[in-house]
Amino acid sequence: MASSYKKNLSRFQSVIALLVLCIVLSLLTDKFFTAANGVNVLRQVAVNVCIATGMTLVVLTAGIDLSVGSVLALCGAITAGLLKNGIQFPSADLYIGFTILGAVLGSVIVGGLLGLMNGLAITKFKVPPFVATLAMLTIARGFTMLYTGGHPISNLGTNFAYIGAGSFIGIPVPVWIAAIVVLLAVFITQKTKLGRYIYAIGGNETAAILSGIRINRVKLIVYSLGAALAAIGGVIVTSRLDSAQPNAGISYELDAIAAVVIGGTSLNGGKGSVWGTVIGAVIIGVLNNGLVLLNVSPFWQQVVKGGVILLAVVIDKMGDKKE
Amino acid sequence: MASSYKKNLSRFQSVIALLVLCIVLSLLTDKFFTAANGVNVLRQVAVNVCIATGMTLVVLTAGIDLSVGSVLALCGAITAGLLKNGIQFPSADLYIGFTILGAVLGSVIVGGLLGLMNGLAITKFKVPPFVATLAMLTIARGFTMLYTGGHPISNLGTNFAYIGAGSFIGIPVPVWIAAIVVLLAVFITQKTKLGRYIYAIGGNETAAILSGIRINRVKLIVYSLGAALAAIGGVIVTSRLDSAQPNAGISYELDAIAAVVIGGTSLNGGKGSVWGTVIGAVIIGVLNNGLVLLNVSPFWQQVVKGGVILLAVVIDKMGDKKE
Amino acid sequence: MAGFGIITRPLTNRSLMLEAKNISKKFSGVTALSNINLVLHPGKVNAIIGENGAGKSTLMKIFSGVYTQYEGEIIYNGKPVKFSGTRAAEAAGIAIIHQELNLVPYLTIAENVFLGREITNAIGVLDKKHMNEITKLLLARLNFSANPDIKVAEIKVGQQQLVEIAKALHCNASVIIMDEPTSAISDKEVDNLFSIIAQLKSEGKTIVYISHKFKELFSIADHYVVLRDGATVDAGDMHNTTQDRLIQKMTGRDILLQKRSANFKDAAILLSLKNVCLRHPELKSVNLLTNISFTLHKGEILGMYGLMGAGRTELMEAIFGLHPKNATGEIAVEQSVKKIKSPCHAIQAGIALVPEDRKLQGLILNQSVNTNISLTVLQKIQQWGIMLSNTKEKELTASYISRLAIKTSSGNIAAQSLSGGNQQKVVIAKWLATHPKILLLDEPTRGIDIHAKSEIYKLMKLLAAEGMGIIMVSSELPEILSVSDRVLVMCEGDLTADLPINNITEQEILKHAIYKN
Amino acid sequence: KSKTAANKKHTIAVVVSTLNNPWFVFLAETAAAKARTLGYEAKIFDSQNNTALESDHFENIIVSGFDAILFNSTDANGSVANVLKAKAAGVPVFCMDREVNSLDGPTAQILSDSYSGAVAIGKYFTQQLHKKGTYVELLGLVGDNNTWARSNGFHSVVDNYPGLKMVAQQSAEFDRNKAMEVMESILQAHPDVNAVFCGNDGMASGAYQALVSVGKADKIKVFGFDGAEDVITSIGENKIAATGMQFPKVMAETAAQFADEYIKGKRDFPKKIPVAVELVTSKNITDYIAYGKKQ
Ligand SMILES: Nc1ncnc2c1ncn2[C@@H]1O[C@H](COP(=O)(O)OP(=O)(O)OP(=O)(O)O)[C@@H](O)[C@H]1O
Ligand SMILES: Nc1ncnc2c1ncn2[C@@H]1O[C@H](COP(=O)(O)OP(=O)(O)OP(=O)(O)O)[C@@H](O)[C@H]1O
Ligand SMILES: [Mg+2]
Ligand SMILES: [Mg+2]
Repeated sequence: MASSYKKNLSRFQSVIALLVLCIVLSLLTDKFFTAANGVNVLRQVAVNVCIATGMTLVVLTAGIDLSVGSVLALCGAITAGLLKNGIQFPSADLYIGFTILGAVLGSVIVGGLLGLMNGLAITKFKVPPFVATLAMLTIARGFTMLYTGGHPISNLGTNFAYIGAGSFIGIPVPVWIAAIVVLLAVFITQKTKLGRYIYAIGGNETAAILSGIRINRVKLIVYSLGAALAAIGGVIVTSRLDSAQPNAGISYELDAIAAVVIGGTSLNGGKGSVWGTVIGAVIIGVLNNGLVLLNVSPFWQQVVKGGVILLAVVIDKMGDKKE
Repeated sequence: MASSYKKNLSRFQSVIALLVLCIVLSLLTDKFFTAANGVNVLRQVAVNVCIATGMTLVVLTAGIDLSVGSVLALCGAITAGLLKNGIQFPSADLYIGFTILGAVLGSVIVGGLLGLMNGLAITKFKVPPFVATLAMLTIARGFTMLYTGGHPISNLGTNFAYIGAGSFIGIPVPVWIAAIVVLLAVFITQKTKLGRYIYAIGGNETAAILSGIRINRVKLIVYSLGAALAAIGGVIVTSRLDSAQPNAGISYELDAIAAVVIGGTSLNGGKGSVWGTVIGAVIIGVLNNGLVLLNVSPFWQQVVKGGVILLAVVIDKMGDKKE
Repeated sequence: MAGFGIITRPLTNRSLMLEAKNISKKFSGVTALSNINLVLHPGKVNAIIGENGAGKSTLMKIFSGVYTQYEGEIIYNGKPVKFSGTRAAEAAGIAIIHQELNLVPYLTIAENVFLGREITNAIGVLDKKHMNEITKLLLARLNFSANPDIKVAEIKVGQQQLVEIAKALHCNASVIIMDEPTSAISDKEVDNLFSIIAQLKSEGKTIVYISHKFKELFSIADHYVVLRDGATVDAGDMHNTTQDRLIQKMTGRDILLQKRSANFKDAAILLSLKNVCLRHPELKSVNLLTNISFTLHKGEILGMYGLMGAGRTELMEAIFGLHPKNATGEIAVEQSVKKIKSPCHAIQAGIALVPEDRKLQGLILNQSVNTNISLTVLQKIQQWGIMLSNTKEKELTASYISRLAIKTSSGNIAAQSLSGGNQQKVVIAKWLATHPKILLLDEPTRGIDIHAKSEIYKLMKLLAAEGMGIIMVSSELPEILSVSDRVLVMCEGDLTADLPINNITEQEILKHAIYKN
Repeated sequence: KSKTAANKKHTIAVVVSTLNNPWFVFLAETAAAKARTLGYEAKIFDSQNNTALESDHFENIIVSGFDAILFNSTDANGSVANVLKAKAAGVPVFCMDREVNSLDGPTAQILSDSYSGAVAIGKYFTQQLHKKGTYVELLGLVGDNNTWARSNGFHSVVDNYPGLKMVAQQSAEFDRNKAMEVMESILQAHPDVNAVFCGNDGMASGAYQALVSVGKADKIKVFGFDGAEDVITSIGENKIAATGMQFPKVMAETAAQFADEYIKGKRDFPKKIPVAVELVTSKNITDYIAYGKKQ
C-alpha cells in the first residue's frame, strides 16, 4: 500500500541511525558483526521489545505507563511462586499446584489485572496516566516485596528454564516470543478497529468521543495489554535467571519509553508505530552491547549512551520537515 | 484579586487532601502533630520543593525534565569538589581555591549550563523533552561518577554544613532557601512577562509564536532555571550529609513530578501553579514521615504510599467540574 | 410571546420529526439555552439563525447526543428520547457536522470518514480497500478529488471541512445537522454542497442548516428559526421573510452596510512589497508565492480575494515573518526596508496579524480573556520595570472589551467558553493593543454573525480613519466589496489584479481569481 | 618478558553488582588493578543491582572471549544460571565477597561472611548497651540478600536479650541521604533510643548526621557494616561506635591472583575461602584503614 510505504519511509531515519551505529561498531571491533553476537543482542533486547511494544500502544493513546518494571517483578515472582509453592490454604489444608503453563498464564492474568487497575484509575477516576501508573509502580513493588518477603524465589526447574534460555531452530525462545508479540501488535495497530481507535484517541480524543468510540474501553484494553506484556517480560526474565528477583525491572520503564521515542512515536499520542519501537529497542540493545565489546569504562558508558541516544533522535528529526 | 482567588479555590482540593492526611496521622500517633516534627517535615521536603518548583516551570511549558536527579548529584559533587580540592592544573602547577560562596555559585552555574544544554537539544534540535532530559540523566550521572571516581567527597567543614543543617530563627536554613525559591517562582509565574509566556507556551504554542513570543528563549530560560534549582538541591543535600554522594538523587525526578502533578499542574502544560506543587511536595513529605512514625513495615510502606498518592489525586479530581 | 404560536402550530405527530420542548442548558453559571422550544420540519431544510453565542451549536449538540445533561425534552418521531451519547443519536438517525473541525490529524481521510464505523471483513480485519473506495465516491460527490489515503493533517482547512461533510453524509442519517459547514470552503464547493442538500431533501431527509451567510440561507433553506440569547424569538417560512427582518429579529436592530469610495493614491505609503517570493518548504523548486509586489497606504483598507489555496494566508505569514528561511524579496514599512525574520520583528515594525484559525493560532483557549488580550503588550502593564499590574491589565482589557463589545460576563472567563465571534474579537483586541500601523486580517469574519461582522467592519473603518493600513483577506465577495478601498486578487501564488473599488463588479474579481491554463 | 607478551592477549572481566556504592567501586577497581599489574587487560561491568543485566553482561563476556571472570554477584540464587553459562563456555568464574549458591559453578569463591560479621557486631552491640535499652534498625534494600544476612546475623544475638527492644525497623535502601531522613523522623517518635544498627556504613553515616542535627550524637550509639572510609574516620573520632570490616582488597586481589593461576594452567582451587569480617571499634581502630588493615 502507498500509505504503509510512506510510513516506512518516515521511519527511514531511525533505521539509518541503527545502520550507522552497526557499521561504526563493526569497524571498531571484529567481535561485533558475528552471528553469535547478533543472536546475543536479539536475546538481550527481547524483554525490552515486549515491554516497549505494550508501551507503544499506551503512548499512542497519549498515555504513559511507568509501572511496567514493577509489574514485571511482581509477575515474575508470581510465576516462580506458583511453580514452586502453588497456592496454599493452610487452614483448609488445601494445596493447588501449577504446571508451567498454568503458572505463566496465572501471572499474565495478574499482569493484565494490574493494568486494568491502571486503566480504571485513569478512565473512571480521571487520574492522569503519569500519576496512576507512578502509584502502581510503588504499589506493585511493595506487593512484590510482600509476596517474596524480599528474598528471591529460585530453582524453578530445567523445563521452565527453556522459556528464557532455550533455543528453537537456533533462535533463542525469548526472541520468538518477542517476535510473536510484535507481529500481533502490528496486526492490531494496522489491521483492526482497536488499532484505529488507539490512533484516533491519541490524535484527537474529542473527535474520537464524538465519533462514538468508547474511549474508556479502549484505554482499559490498552493498559491491560501493556501490563500483560510486562508480565510476559517478567516470565522471560525469571526463567532466564532460574530465579525471581524482587528487585527485577527497576527503571525498565525508562528503557521502554526510550525505545518508543527513539522509534519515532510521539509522546503526545496518535503518531508512531510498533516497528519504530522495535528499531528503537534494537538501537539501545546494540549500543549496550557495543559499549561492552569496545571496552568502554562503565562510567564513560553512561555518558556515551546518553550521547548516542540523543544523536539517534537528532538524526531522526533532521529527516523531518522544517518550519 | 479575583483571578488568583479563583486559582486558589481550584487548588482547594489538594489542600483538603493534605489536611485529611494530617488529621488521620494526628489521630494515629501523637508524635505527628508537634512543632519539632513539623520543622522536621519541612526540612525534609525542602529539597524536593526546590526541584519540584523548577519542574513546575518546565511542565507548565508542556515539557518535562528527567535529568534533575543526576544534575543534583553532579552539582553536589562539584560543590564538594571545588570546596575540598578546588581546581588543580598539575601541569601548570596552578591551584584555584574556592570559598563556600564560590563553590556554591560555581555548581549552580554548572547546573544552569546543563539545563541550557537540555534546552538547546529541545529547541534547536527539536529533540522531545522526555528524550533530551533522559539522555542528560544518563550523561550527568556518568560525569558524576567520573568526577568522583565513584567515591563520596566528605568532610566539607562546619561552615558549609550550616547550609544544610543550620537554623535561622528556629527554622532550618534549607526551609528558608526553599521558601525563597518558591516565592521567587510564584512572583515569576504570576507577576512577570516570563511567567505569562510560560503559561502561553504550554497553553498554545502556535498562538504564542504568532504573538511574537520568542518561545525558544523562554524554554532555554526555563530548563536552565529548572536545572539550577536542582543544583541548589544538590548543594543542600551535600551540606546536610557533609558529603557528596555519587548516587545522590536517583529517581528524584519521579518525586518532583509527583509533587507537580499531585499539586494539580497538568502535564500537558499551561495549567497549574507553584503553590499547588508546594502542597503536592508537602503531601509526599508528610506521607513519608507518617509512615516512619507509625513504623509501618518497609514492605507495606510502598503499597500505602502509592495508594495515598492515588487517593490524593482522586480527591483532587473529584472537585473538578464535569463535562 | 406571540411568536410561539407559529412554533407550536399543531402538526400531526407522525410528520413531526424532531422537536425541542423547554430545553435549558447551563455551563457553570452561563445560561446557554433557556426554555427553548422549536420544531424541525421533516424533509425540509431548516435554518437556525442567530448571533454568535445565541445557543445554536449548544442546541445541536443536545440533539446529537454530545451533551447528555440538560433540562427539557426532545421529541423524535413522536416519542420523547434521551440519547446516551453520539452513538445512540447516530443509531437513531441523527448525524452532525460540527462547527469546530473534529478530525484526527494523523489518520487518513478514509480513516476519518469511517472512524467509529469501520468496515471489517469476516475475521474482523479492516477492509481498507473497500473503505477507500467508498470514501473516494463520497468525496467525488463533493467534487473533491483527493487521495483518501493521505493524512488529514496534510490537507487545508477548507478540504478538512469537506471531509467532515463526507463523514456525515456517509452515516446515511435521516436528520443531518450542519453547523456552519461552509465557513472554510469556497463558493464552488458551496454550490456542490447545495446540490447535495437538494438531493438529500428529495430523499426525504431533514436538514438543519446553520450559517451566518444570508445569501446561502435564502438560496437553500425552507424554514427558519431565529434564536436570541438562548431562546426562540421567531420561526417561519423562509420565503415569507426578508434579510432585514431576520437581522432585526436576531439583533433587535437594523444594520446597514455601505460601500467605501476613497482614493488613497496620494496618502503616505505604509507597507510596500517588492518581488516577494516564497519557496515550498519541501519542494524547493516550487514557489508558493511568485513576485508579489504592491503597496498599502495610510488609512487604506486593502481587500484581498482569492479562491481556496490561492496563497493569501502564505502571503500574510510571509509579511509577518513566519517563513524566514523560504521567503525572499523586499518588505518596506514606511519606505524603510525591514528584515522581518520573526513575528517579533514584525510587531516591532508595527505589523499585526489576526490569523486564519482563531482556536489553533489566535487564542490560548484555557486562559482568560484578559490574559489573551494583554499577551502581546505585557510591557505596557508592567510596574517598576518587572512586575505586571493587575489594575493596569484590567484597565487595558476592559477598554477593549467595551470598545469591541466583546460579550463576556467578565474578563476572567476562559476564552474557550466564548462564542466564535466573541473569540475572534478577543484576537483582534489582542492585536489592536499593540497599536499597529499595519493590520493584517486573515478571514476575520469567518463564522461570525452579521452583527459582529458589521461591528468588525465599523471598527476597521474607524481604525483606517485613524491612519492604520489594513489588509483584509476574505473569501466573501460582498464583504470585499463593501469594506475595501482597493482589491487585490490572488491566484495560484500570483498577484493577478490590483483594482480600485469604484465600478468594480463581482464578475471582474472572480475572473482574476480563477486559474487560466 | 616473553610471559607478559603472551599474557597481553588475555583479558579478565570484573563483574560487580553495583557501582552506586563506593565499597563496590573499591572492590571492582582493586580487582581490575590487580589483574592489570599481573599483565592482563581488565574491564569492569556494572550490573546495577539487576540480575538480568548481569545475565546480559555474562553473554557479552562469553561472546567477546574473556578468559576469566572476577565476579561479585547480585544475588546468590539469581546468579547461578549466569555462572553455569560461563562455566559451560569454559570461562572460569571467581566469586568475590558475595556467594553464589552453586558448588560446582564457580571455580573458587572468596567470600565475606556477612552473617557472622553481623553476629560479631551484635555481640559488641549487646555489650555496649549492657543488655538493656531501645534501638533502631536501618535495613538496606529489602529485596537484597545481604540486607537479610546482616539483619539475621545481628538478631541471632540481640534477640536473646529481652532487655533490648527494637522500637523501629525501617529501610533506608543502603542510601546515606535516605538514612538521614528516616532517622530524623524516627527520632521524632523515639527521641530516647540508645542505639542504631545500620545495614551498611553509608546508612550509618547518614544516621549519624541526623543525630548531629538534633544534638544527640553523643547519646545514641551508631553501628555500621562495611569498613568504608568515612566510617573508619568517624570511629577514630569516636563518633560511630563500631563497624564490621570486610576486606575487599584481600578478596579482590586473591580473586585476581587465582584467575592468573588458572590461566597459567592451575586447576585445583579451594572451593570456598571465607574472609572473616572483623569488628572495628575505637579500641582497635588504629589497626585499620578504609577497606582493610594497615600494612
Ligand atoms: N463548554 C462551554 N462552557 C461554557 N460556556 C459555553 C460552552 N459552550 C458554549 N457556551 C456558552 O453558551 C452560549 C451559546 O454558545 P453556542 O456555541 O451554542 O453559540 P452559537 O450560537 O453556536 O454561536 P456561534 O455562531 O458563534 O457559533 C455562549 O454564551 C457560550 O459562551
Ligand atoms: N505547510 C505547507 N506545506 C505545503 N504546502 C502548503 C503549506 N501551506 C500551504 N500550502 C499550499 O500553499 C498554497 C497556498 O495556501 P494558503 O493557505 O496560503 O491559501 P489561501 O489563499 O490562504 O487559502 P485558504 O482560503 O484555504 O486559507 C496551497 O496550494 C497550499 O496547499
Ligand atoms: Mg456555534
Ligand atoms: Mg487562508
